[in-house]
Amino acid sequence: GNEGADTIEAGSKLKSDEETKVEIDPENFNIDDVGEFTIRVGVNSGDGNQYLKILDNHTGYLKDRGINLETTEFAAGINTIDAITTDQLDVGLFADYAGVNRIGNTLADTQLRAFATIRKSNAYNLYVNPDTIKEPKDLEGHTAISMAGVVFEYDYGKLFETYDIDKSKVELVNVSSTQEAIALAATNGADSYWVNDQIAPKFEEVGWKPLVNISDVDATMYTFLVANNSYLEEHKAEVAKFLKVSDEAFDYIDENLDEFAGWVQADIGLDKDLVIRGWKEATHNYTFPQDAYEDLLKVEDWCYKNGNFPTEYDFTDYINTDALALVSPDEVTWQAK
Amino acid sequence: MSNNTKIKIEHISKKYDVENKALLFTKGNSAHDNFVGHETDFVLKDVNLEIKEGEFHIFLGASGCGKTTLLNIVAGFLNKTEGSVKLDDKEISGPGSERGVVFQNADSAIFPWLTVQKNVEYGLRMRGVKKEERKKIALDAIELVGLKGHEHKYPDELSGGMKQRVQIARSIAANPEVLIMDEPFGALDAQTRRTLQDELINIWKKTGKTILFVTHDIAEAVYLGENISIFSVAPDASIVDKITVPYKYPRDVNDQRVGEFIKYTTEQLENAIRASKAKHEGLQKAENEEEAVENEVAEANSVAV
Amino acid sequence: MSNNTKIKIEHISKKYDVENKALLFTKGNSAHDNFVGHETDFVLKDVNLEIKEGEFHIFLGASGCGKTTLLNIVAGFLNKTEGSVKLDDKEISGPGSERGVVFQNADSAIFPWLTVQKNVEYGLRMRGVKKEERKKIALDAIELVGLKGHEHKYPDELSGGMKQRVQIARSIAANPEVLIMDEPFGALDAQTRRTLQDELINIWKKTGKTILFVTHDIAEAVYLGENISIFSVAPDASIVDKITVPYKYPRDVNDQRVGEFIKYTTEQLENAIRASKAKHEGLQKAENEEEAVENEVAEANSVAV
Amino acid sequence: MKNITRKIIKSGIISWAVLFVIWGIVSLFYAESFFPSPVETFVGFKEIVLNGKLWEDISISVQRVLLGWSRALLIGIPVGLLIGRFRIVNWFIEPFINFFRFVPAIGFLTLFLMWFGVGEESKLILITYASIFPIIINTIAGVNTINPVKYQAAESLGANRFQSFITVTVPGAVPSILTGARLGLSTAIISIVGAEMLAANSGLGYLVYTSRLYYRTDWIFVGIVTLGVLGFFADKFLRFVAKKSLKHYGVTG
Amino acid sequence: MKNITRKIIKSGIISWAVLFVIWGIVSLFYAESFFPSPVETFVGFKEIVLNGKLWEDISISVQRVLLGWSRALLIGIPVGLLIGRFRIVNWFIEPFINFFRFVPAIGFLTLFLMWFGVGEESKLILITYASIFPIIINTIAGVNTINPVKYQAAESLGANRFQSFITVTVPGAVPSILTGARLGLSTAIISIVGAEMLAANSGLGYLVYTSRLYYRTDWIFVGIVTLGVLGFFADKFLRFVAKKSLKHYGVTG
Ligand SMILES: Nc1ncnc2c1ncn2[C@@H]1O[C@H](COP(=O)(O)OP(=O)(O)OP(=O)(O)O)[C@@H](O)[C@H]1O
Ligand SMILES: Nc1ncnc2c1ncn2[C@@H]1O[C@H](COP(=O)(O)OP(=O)(O)OP(=O)(O)O)[C@@H](O)[C@H]1O
Ligand SMILES: [Mg+2]
Ligand SMILES: [Mg+2]
Repeated sequence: GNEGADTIEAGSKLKSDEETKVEIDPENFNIDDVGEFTIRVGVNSGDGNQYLKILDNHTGYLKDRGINLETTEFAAGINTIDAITTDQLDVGLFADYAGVNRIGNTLADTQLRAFATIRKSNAYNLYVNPDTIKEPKDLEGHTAISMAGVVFEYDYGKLFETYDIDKSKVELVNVSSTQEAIALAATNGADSYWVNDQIAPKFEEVGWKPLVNISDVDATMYTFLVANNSYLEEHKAEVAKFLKVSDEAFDYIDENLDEFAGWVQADIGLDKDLVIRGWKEATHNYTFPQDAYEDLLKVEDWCYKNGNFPTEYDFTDYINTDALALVSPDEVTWQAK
Repeated sequence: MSNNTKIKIEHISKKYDVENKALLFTKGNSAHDNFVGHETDFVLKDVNLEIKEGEFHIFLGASGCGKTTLLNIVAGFLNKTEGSVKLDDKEISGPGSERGVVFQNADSAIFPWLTVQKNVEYGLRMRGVKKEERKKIALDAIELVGLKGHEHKYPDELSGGMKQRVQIARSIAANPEVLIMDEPFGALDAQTRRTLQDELINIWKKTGKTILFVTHDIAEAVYLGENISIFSVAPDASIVDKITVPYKYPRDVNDQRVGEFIKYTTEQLENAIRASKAKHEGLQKAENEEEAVENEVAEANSVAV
Repeated sequence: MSNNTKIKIEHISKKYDVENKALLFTKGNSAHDNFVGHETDFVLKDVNLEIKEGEFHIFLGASGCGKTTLLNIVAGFLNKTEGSVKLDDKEISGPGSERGVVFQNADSAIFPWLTVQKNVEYGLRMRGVKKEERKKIALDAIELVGLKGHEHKYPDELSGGMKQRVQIARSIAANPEVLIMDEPFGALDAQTRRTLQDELINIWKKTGKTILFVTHDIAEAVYLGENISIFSVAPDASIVDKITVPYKYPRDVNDQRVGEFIKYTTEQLENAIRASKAKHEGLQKAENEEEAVENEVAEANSVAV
Repeated sequence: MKNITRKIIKSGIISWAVLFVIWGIVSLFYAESFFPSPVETFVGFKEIVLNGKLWEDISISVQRVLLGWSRALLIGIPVGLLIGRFRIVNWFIEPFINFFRFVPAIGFLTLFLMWFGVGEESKLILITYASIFPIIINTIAGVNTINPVKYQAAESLGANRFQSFITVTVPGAVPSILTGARLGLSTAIISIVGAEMLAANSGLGYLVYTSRLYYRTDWIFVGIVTLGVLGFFADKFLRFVAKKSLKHYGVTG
Repeated sequence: MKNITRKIIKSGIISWAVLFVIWGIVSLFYAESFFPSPVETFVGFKEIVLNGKLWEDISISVQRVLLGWSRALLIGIPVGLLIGRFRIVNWFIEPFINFFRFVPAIGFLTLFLMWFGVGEESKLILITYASIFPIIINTIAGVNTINPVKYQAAESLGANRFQSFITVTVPGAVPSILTGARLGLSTAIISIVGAEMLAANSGLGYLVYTSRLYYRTDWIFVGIVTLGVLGFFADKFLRFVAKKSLKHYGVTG
């Protein structure tokens, strides 16, 4: 107890007086030296970050380790980023496509930095109505479900490129949740949708079949943690500790997946089987490898050429992996091109 | 005036269901402050009357005695509690176009969204009369009430007296057998009132309709009516006296004899009120009531010309 | 009645800005159908009058001649077009608590959300009088108008006559120097009216207020007033005659002499109307107007007791 | 002089000028993506005016609003008239109205999409749903203000129940129906954002709702201003037409 | 006998019974996730009642609605009174009202989030924004119905402008203010879904809006029904209280 109090004092001193700030590096960094702190995280309804909170609620996993996790839930991921830029949140999550666009559209005043990737996923397949779509080219003259501002736009773009589909002949409808896409599939209101493995059975139930995987169209999706640069600079130690403890928490979930899925179902209503499927579909640890970095550059390039934003930029300037390097130096393997 | 009975009222009684007497005040019904009865009392009790075809019949009585109530029963707007009302030997069970009604407040009775002519045509239109014929009849009625030239105006462009004329023309055009009028001139200024009284007499003469006319203005009653039914006061009001006015039309209220007849009618009304008050409160108190009765008569006469 | 001049009206003229005369009709102003002027005419023209302190002064005139208009100028509700109105030698420029006003329609004038007592206390409350004192004065005023026992009732529990009493009590309690009353009894039934007239005389005697009272009822004018100002008709109406009623209070309208005085006043009013009509339409037409004048007088007198 | 000042104040120009100045000043302190200035908004406006997008959005939204609102009128007015006139209809239908008027249209978003598809239908139904309540409620109120004497007059002139419904209830309720129509139109315009969250690819609601997904706060402003302006003038127009053509029904504007 | 039948019809029970039956029959033809039956909805209802989630949602939403609505009353009533009473205020503020009442609250969703944060504030502001218009508009209408004679009376009894505002304008507008408050409450309830689309973790709007993200159509139904029931009774309660306590102000319920 006593020790804890001292560290809090030290911590606040660090904050208020930057001159006395000691440079920390992986050698002298120990997460146990980081005092108790609060971190405000924006989560998307039903997403992994939300799981962290659920775990914390049930086991006190983060709380016991001195992290006071505050989460705010957003139905639309985009609002998370708004909340970070207005300093209402510390940390959020974005998919490569969303992050690239966000930064590309607000270049002048953005402070946003990607500081870790949480997930690399190939678990998306283009599900189609097999009666109408036998091959990708058949999409011409049919209806494809997408979501506005979301990575599916990119996935479709890549799909159209790969299979030489005339996009003006495809009717895109935007839905705001997968539930709506399921309904459209069930009522033959549309012919295709990018479905992740977690929810795939629901589409198979109504007779849809997977046709193309996102890796087939070179659109493997990476999800990043994001924060303001100033936050990352000033709270490097806290962020590092958060990453480390989260990693451990993910391992804990892996080991107790069944029990954990039960908690999720009880708390938010998501079916236990879906939780387990969803969990198993993706990797769960913080890294920043070269392929993630290159993915960002690739997406940026594509988006610029697609006219999503007015000026080209280098995403390299929007990455800050210092905190991650403190706790997992081996995982930070990217190098600026 | 023929000898056929047009309207036959037998043993009519009427009781209102009133939850809260205060309601009557809030409706601006201050003239009825002196209603002495309780909510559960009969307003009208055992009213009997016969009206001949073509007769100009007046209901005269103090304010709140139940004239409007009886009229509404005859018109078919109100259900009677007891008794029977027959028109040409047929029991009345609701409103009908053979009984035209002229309401006191023309503003609420005529249709502001129709021109004068359309208002007057209304009854004919409801009966499916052809457009050309409708127009002819309506224009006649409009001329009859002196509104020629105003056919295409809307009610909001008319004065109070003109609106009341529209209402009368509308009733006339529908060609009812009986015309029921509830203080139709009560809201008009004296000058307009006098003109309309004369016009009404002319219309009656020309059309030969049976007219049932309510007023609490004694001079008006004597000026217009062939026969006057005098009401006692509520509760348990009924027609206690019937006077036949012996003068030919047009009458002159400034004429000595007519003046005296008005006096006579006033006395009859006084008697009626006094007697019914006495009945309500026991005979021994009748004397003390003298003054109150005079007041009521004064009031009944308060809009006299 | 002292000899100090309380109100001095000099060369008052008034012209309304009217965009559309039809508006007046739609406001139910049917009594003013016979306004002969154009929108741009003066309603009142060069009105002069002095009222002494403690005087009971009556404005008498045909409907639509501008009595209410003049009253509203004195009360400060309307701007005059020309001339001056002084109270105690000070020009009037707006409403003021030294001039209490009793409106014709009590329903719209009293505050339905306040009890009788709170209504009566209103003026005192506005002036910041302490609660205890307020209550005392209000209860006195309530007793004065005969509403004792009804202090805690709300207006919707009162009859029309009682509401008008509340209004009078409210004015009295505020202790104005002048009491301005615009046909305060016009909407009441005859019986209530008569009672309130007597009460008003009593109140006036007790409080010694200067009273300015508008009516178009000749008998009421003679019954109540010390002096009667007679109006000609609009446009360009003014006070053309002033009559002093020579009888002591309480007066008896049934008294032979009072009856004759009413007749005399009627004639004066007739003359005034006839003369102004003649002026409006040229002298040669005056004869033909005779009948019309009578009508106007009849109307002026139409709510006579 | 004084009169001109008055006219200017009355016209609202001053209010707008003041608003613009305040807007401009506030925006000085913030980034464009947070709070775009009038100039930045105008630049964004020019962009979508020039590429034709705004016109497309306006025309499609106006169509949707008008269609959805017309349907609400077509259903709401007769229902309101019947409820107002016939007690049995009132007893049966009123509970639903007093229930569903508290259930927001966007609550039905997913449901309507599922039930009525991704086409126009679900959007129109959403707009109709949202705007029908003020129409029904005001129509009922209008029927209730009709003086019973009018019915008595109609009936004693020979009108039957049906005729008196057509010739008294309907015209008598016109002023309140108009109030309901105006409120309904404003609700219809308001609900366009909700409706265009539903599988839309264009429209003002779509513009407002999705601009944030593309980080174009300036377009959100353009959308908001356009909606406000459209509504403002639509309402003025409706009042003007009604005042001219329905004057005798007691519509005072 | 006839009287009892009447009472039953009037109570609306029959209407509800009929609705339930229709609901049940329709749901037979569809999957639960598409159109849950009354029974399935009830099962979903039981689930979140038992784990306490529904109570939490209700209590948090009721709090938000009441707070947002109270603020709308606190701002809207004085503004409406001033607009109604003073022409200069009217000329200045009315244009804004007639503009912004066509701008939907959900159009401001993102903006409010950015400007007022992810906490309660932005949600309350959204609810206040949505519900303030009927309050202001009805208050203005109420002031306009006050008979000018009342002001004349007040002034000739010695009241100054301020006093006559407090003692005539305010009480005189009460019936219309109440109408505005009722409509405002219904708008506040309606806007809870929009407000809880904004970074909420619980609440009925959250339930309705996010249940689809968890594929729980039955909970959408539960949310809708709960909102309707809450609104229905809140309105009834408001009318009842007002009728009892504001009778003399002319409130007839
Ligand atoms: N709808 C009603 N409910 C209850 N009581 C009523 C109703 N209408 C009238 N009354 C009462 O019945 C009595 C007779 O009323 P009615 O209107 O028939 O009188 P009236 O003779 O027409 O009076 P007036 O000359 O003032 O028109 C009155 O005492 C009145 O208070
Ligand atoms: N607000 C107004 N605008 C225009 N003209 C008006 C207005 N008020 C009254 N008038 C006109 O001025 C004339 C005088 O009206 P005023 O009300 O003063 O008459 P009055 O003598 O009080 O009549 P009454 O005895 O009927 O009350 C009338 O002809 C009327 O039409
Ligand atoms: Mg009557
Ligand atoms: Mg007057």
